[in-house]
Amino acid sequence: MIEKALKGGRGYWTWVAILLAVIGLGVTAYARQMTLGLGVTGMGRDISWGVYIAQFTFLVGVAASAVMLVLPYYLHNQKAFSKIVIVGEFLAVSAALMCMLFILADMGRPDRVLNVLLHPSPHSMVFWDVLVLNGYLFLNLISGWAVLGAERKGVAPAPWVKWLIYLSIPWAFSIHTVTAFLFAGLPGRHLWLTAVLAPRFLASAFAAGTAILILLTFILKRVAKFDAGDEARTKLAVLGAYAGVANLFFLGTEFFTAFYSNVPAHMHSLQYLYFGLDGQGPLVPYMWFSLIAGIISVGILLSPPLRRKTGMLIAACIGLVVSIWIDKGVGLVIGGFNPTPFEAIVDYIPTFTEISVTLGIWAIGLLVLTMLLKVAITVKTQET
Amino acid sequence: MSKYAPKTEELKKEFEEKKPRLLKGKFDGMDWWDIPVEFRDGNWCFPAKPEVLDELHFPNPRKWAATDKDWQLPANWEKTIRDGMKDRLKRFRSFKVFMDSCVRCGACADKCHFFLGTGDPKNMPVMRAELVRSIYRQDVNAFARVLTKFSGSRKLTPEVIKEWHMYFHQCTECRRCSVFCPMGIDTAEITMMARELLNLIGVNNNWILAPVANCNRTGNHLGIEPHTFEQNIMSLVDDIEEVTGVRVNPTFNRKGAEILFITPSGDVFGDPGVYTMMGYLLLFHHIGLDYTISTYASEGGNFGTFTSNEMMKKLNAKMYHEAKRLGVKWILGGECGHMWRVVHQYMATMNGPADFLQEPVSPITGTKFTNAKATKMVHIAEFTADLIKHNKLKLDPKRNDHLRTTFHDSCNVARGMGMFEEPRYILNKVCNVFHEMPENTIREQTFCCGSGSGLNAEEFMDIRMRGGFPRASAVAHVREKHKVDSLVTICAIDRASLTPLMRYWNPGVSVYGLHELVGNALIMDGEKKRTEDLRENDMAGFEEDDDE
Amino acid sequence: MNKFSQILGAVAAGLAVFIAAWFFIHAGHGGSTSAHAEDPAVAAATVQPGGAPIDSSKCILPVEQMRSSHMQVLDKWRHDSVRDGNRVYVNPEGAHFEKSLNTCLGCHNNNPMFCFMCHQYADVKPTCWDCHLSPMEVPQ
Amino acid sequence: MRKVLQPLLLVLVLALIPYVGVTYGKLDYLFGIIIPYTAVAILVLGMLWRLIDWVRRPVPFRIPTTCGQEKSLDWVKTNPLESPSNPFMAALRMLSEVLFFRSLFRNTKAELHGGPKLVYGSHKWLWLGGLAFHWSLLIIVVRHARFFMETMPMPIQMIDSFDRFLDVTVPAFYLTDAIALAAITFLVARRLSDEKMRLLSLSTDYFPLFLIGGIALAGISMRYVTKVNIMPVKSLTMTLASFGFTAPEPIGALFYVHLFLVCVLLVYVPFSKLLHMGGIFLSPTRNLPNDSRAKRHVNPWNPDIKFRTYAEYEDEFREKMKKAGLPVDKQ
Amino acid sequence: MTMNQQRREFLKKAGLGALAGLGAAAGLFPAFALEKTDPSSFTQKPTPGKVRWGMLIDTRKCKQNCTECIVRCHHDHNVPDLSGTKNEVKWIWKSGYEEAFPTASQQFQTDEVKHRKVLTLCNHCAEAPCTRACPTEATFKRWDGIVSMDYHRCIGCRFCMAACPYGSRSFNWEDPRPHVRELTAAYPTRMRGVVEKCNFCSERLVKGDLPACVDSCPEKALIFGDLNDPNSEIRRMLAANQTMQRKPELGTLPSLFYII
Repeated sequence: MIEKALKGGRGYWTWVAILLAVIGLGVTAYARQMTLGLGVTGMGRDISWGVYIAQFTFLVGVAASAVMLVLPYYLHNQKAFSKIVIVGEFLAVSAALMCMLFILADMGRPDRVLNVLLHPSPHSMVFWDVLVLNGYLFLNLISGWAVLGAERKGVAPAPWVKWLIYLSIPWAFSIHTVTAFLFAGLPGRHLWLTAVLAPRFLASAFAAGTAILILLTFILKRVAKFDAGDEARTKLAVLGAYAGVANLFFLGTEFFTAFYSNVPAHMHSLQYLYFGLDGQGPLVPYMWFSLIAGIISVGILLSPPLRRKTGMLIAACIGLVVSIWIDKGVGLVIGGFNPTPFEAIVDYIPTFTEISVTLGIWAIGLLVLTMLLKVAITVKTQET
Repeated sequence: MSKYAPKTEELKKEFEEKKPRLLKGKFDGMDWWDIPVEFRDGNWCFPAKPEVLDELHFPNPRKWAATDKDWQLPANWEKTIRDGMKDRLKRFRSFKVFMDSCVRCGACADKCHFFLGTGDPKNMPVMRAELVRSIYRQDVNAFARVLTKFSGSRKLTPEVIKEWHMYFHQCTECRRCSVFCPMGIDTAEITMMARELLNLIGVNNNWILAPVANCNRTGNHLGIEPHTFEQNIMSLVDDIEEVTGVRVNPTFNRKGAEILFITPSGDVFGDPGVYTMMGYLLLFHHIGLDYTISTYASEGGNFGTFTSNEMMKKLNAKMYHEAKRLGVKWILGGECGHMWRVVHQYMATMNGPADFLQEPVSPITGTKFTNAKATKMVHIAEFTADLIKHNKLKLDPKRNDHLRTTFHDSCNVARGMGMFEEPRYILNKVCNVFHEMPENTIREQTFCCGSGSGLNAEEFMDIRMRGGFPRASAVAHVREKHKVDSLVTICAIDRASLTPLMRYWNPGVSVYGLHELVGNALIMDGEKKRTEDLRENDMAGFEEDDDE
Repeated sequence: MNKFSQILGAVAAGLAVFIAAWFFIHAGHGGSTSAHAEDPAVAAATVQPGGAPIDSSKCILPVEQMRSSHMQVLDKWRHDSVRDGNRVYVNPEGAHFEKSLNTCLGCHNNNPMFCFMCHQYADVKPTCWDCHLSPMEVPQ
Repeated sequence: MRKVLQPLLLVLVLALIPYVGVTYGKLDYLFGIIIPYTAVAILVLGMLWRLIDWVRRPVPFRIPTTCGQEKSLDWVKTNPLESPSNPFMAALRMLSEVLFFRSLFRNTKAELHGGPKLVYGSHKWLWLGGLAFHWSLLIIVVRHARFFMETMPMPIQMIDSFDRFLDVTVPAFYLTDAIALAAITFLVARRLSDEKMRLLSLSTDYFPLFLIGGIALAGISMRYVTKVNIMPVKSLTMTLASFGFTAPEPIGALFYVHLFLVCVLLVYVPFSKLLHMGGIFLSPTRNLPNDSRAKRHVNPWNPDIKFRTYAEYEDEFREKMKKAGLPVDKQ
Repeated sequence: MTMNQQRREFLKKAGLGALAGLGAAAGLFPAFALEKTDPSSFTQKPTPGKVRWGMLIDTRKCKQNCTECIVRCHHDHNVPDLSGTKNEVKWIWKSGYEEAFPTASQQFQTDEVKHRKVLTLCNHCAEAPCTRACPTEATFKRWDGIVSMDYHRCIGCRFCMAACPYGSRSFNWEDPRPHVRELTAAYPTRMRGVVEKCNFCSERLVKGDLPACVDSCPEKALIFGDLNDPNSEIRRMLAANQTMQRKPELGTLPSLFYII
């Protein structure tokens, strides 16, 4: 069916060409990183993870959000989602792929990537993350592809597909839980060392993921004349709103625990992020923007008259995505490293190379998503 | 239904029982050459009558049947086959390369409509070619002669000839397998060679050779003599007048006409082809075309193609010969499948150069048909599409609202010529309801009607209905999904063969020629109020009492 | 013959010419002896029977075995010593050695090209020297 | 099963020949020098002969399989790759076949469902497996240039370094080795797993797969398991590359198994289905432009056929034609 | 304990005494007859858990401006000099008291202590978070308590760096070789893209030598020994002095002890 992604109009090919150009930039930058080492990034001895891991964390959430469609559709027979379940599954595929590419980009020795499987270490969360991410990617790809193939042929999907889909539901929760455990199990990094990290990750994932799905439906309606329907969007908006509320609630509990207990180590990272520590707080404006944008967006999504307005809905979704992207994609990682084990505050500014690689990976993910959705929509709108 | 075909329900049951398998029967542990060849009612065509062979000066005229034990092959038949094969390997690089380069990857296996319909393993295109290759290997490769089973080679025996006869007459040369072959191997080419070889020893098919003889003598397959030919068309002219109130004026054998129009004789005599003919006549009248019809070159089809290269050339030669005699500028060809394969791929090479003609130019729009520069023959669909594009036709597509159409690409026009868009363009302009069949069954992947290449015989009905099953299944799909009831084609054999096929598998679906729909939609000058289509069926929304 | 046949004919002819050219170039260059034998450095490095380039006490394993399997020996040594703390190698004759690249380099150090000559000739690119200092780099 | 076991056994026997010959017969010179030269000579002369033999045979007609819209009216969108209207596009079509297996990319799988109903699923596994097989073999062959040259040219070095990018084994792990083995396994398995494939496959279809598999296994085993000294190997290959006849120094028997199987493969090519590597270029359904109505193609042996002329026709039907009012040439 | 006694202790612990001498010599003197080694004098494989190497740092003795141990360690291990950059690699270095012991009581501490520079290096924790985080066992707990690095296996994911609460790990952000001041043949450099850290001089221990830092300290401020041996010098010192560990509340059980 992939041949359907090789046929398209001028707009489609222009978009693909743009993505390919960005991918080219990314590949060039990555080649530079490969030759010179990760030193070409802004990461260093103290902030040893940066944009790559941040994007990875954010995208795991996007991947997991497919479950917000799969679960209601397959377990609760929510017919409103019939047209976009596949969009969710393919979004999960491309997000999971990007996750793995970001991990690969972050590795000092990508040539040894197979060591994770050749020397499996169950005590390491990375090992589990590789398993669940790969598993999730293939679960979604295979089940989505099989359902689509059956639809194209006009026959019922094979019985085994159903079981893969059921399996993908707990699996979606597992990917983000394991990703949270990557961080939450590390001693001495107090921002991460919290039991609420996994629930918070899930809440933010379901908020940002559904927002992205809503935005995708608008894009598809516009560029592909494929409308998932207002009912689907409304249902997603409600799901996203409550997830957003939960996310804000978890953030609040973090603040309470840290500041009411008054344990310095627990407060430091939050102080650094939201108020500045020792006079240093480069992220303060961003974090506040994130917080306020998050609150407003969730407010809009919660209000039926507001979310019914297309413009408002789009604005709220963008706001929610940006808010969570800053919170998870910027604050979480950098905040976790600051202050350092030696109580120092270290700045981290991603370099051009690093940003190019990041854009390149995003472009790969978007290209894969574009092609998958092109296939899906061609099949879904096929005349016969 | 024909006594030569099982009842539809029986055949359906056969499919239900074997699904999801495609193969019929158990073959585990078997080699293909051990599977016996079995002739029974419905799976073989009657051999050519001795008088037909005599007329054509073809060898070994005799009375025989495929079910006979002894086929009365001529003395020395093995040598005839071997020499014939060597000769053709020398003359056709295609044959040689196709014999040498198959890797048996199996991509073609489930592409053949006869395989899909019969489940007979030897109907997999690769197997069909192996029937010849196994003999070819004996001749070219010393190792193969010794290691027969290892290399898949075998001795030439009467059994092999029977097998060839069976399976090279269960191939309609439709080239669908060739589309998928990574080596570009074209089974049609191999079938052509095999049929030539079989004809050398008098193993043949009356349904092919009788039309060949007729065509040679009278100019058309049915053996219609000139006066009858003219009368038939004139009776269509009467019918047109009855339906439209307009009297069209075709001319015959007229010297000095601008254009010579040639269409398969099926359009002149066969139902539903005649309605397509009426469509042409209306169209030509509508635009005031200066054209003539020949009673001598009165056949577009060319069953020589299914006989031998030489016979193809011989029958085809009449077209240029007549065009030259009449002094026309160029030739316009009607809707036909294999006629167009011959015209497109062979005519200029065989009987050209046609320097006595001019590069075709539409007298109505002035469009130069540069793609027909050498052959000087234009396809009616190209011609009409050009007219519509230039707004030269007054069309009312609503007049076809009583039809819900789908379009069947004819194999030869699709895969032997590459015409896909023009007929669709016309169809979309002359009717309002058009739905494509599933994508793997149209355009270059179109399925044959199951009766092409001279296999349209009544006594062959069993295989025809099976071979047509993939096409029928695709029609059934759009029938269910879009209530399609009209199957439009641009091939005379399709019109003749899809009709019983639809009756068998999809009752209620009728077969139409493209230009019949054009004829329905044309708003003619001076026409009477149209309430019926060319078949005298009521049109939707044009009832008598429907005053405006 | 059509144009394509002509092109293919040309290709076939080209192939024949190429083969002939290859033959003449190489025949002129190497004659009937192998090319590398004329390069003294290469010759010295490779193949004199029994010819470890230095004269020393006995190697851990017979020279043939070392030539074909030294990388396996080193890889195993590395694994044993780094991961298992097993640093003692006992060869089939019962002699004991420390599992260390330095054990090898200890003997094979009078020709700093010892490793490189063969590896270069055979175009084999080990990653040893990404970390370990090669005899050519050892500070004197 | 005989169809599968026979070729397997044959490959095993073939592998045993050099092993015994070198181990017990000391036939190094035969297997190292004489047989390789003979094999290459047979390959080169055989392929040349086949090519010339093919090219000599005329292509009487233009018979491209048209898989897309031909060039016709100006405003009709054409598909220049699937229905090329000029030699350049035909060449591109051929390239897309050779490099990307375009026709196989189209592959579908027919499925019979209840109704009865035929449906066609996307089926690209053969395309993928074939592509993996052929490309990795090509890269493996190209990589072997290091044995036949003093220094590897830059492009080959790059291919080589990409191929051993993954740091898995000592000596370096080659991706293409793994892909080739996996692809061979797949290609054998698909012939065995599908009943249609079982029936249409011949021993000669399994033999080259097993042979190439044997070559790969011998090569991989030499590299990673049963080691041979690479220096005399290189010295032998350099001797061969320079048309020398110096006797090889002792090399492990496994190397001769590898080399001999390669020689068998080379010899086998011109006389077997492996000819498809040349045949594909000459396939008239793929290498010709679809322009036969625009340009006349000449058949060198165009026969002179006597057809029934109009005059003969009119002679037979003149009276009837006159009666029907049809014009006649002779009264 | 005399130097010789100490040395003998090592030979025994490492179980490699005879080899140590010969192996070391083999590296230096090629003509040395290796095959004459007496095989009976050493076992082949150490017993896991029998030994736990540890170190006691007497910060009182450590001179503020002395960097002997750092220089020696970094030289012997080909540690690149990238100091002052974000790409810095360090095995052993000095930090401020408050930074090294942020969770220790800082109230009413004397200025001298507050400004004292404390030697910091890998703690070789008994419950090392880094080895738990490593997905390939590239960093792992050795039989003798040393948290070791396998540079051939490290994939450079830097999980160990995030896991280490002591900032003891360095990553090779760039090719270290150009930055090594003076190459030492006895120890390899690292390749770009792997993590490295103090290895307690396991390459010296095996030859019966003390770690380079201990060996080089002019003030004998560093005590090295087997924490599992109640009679070892370090254990006797631990018993006799009030000592501290860094961030003991994290439960990592460092093998490094400090006398403040």
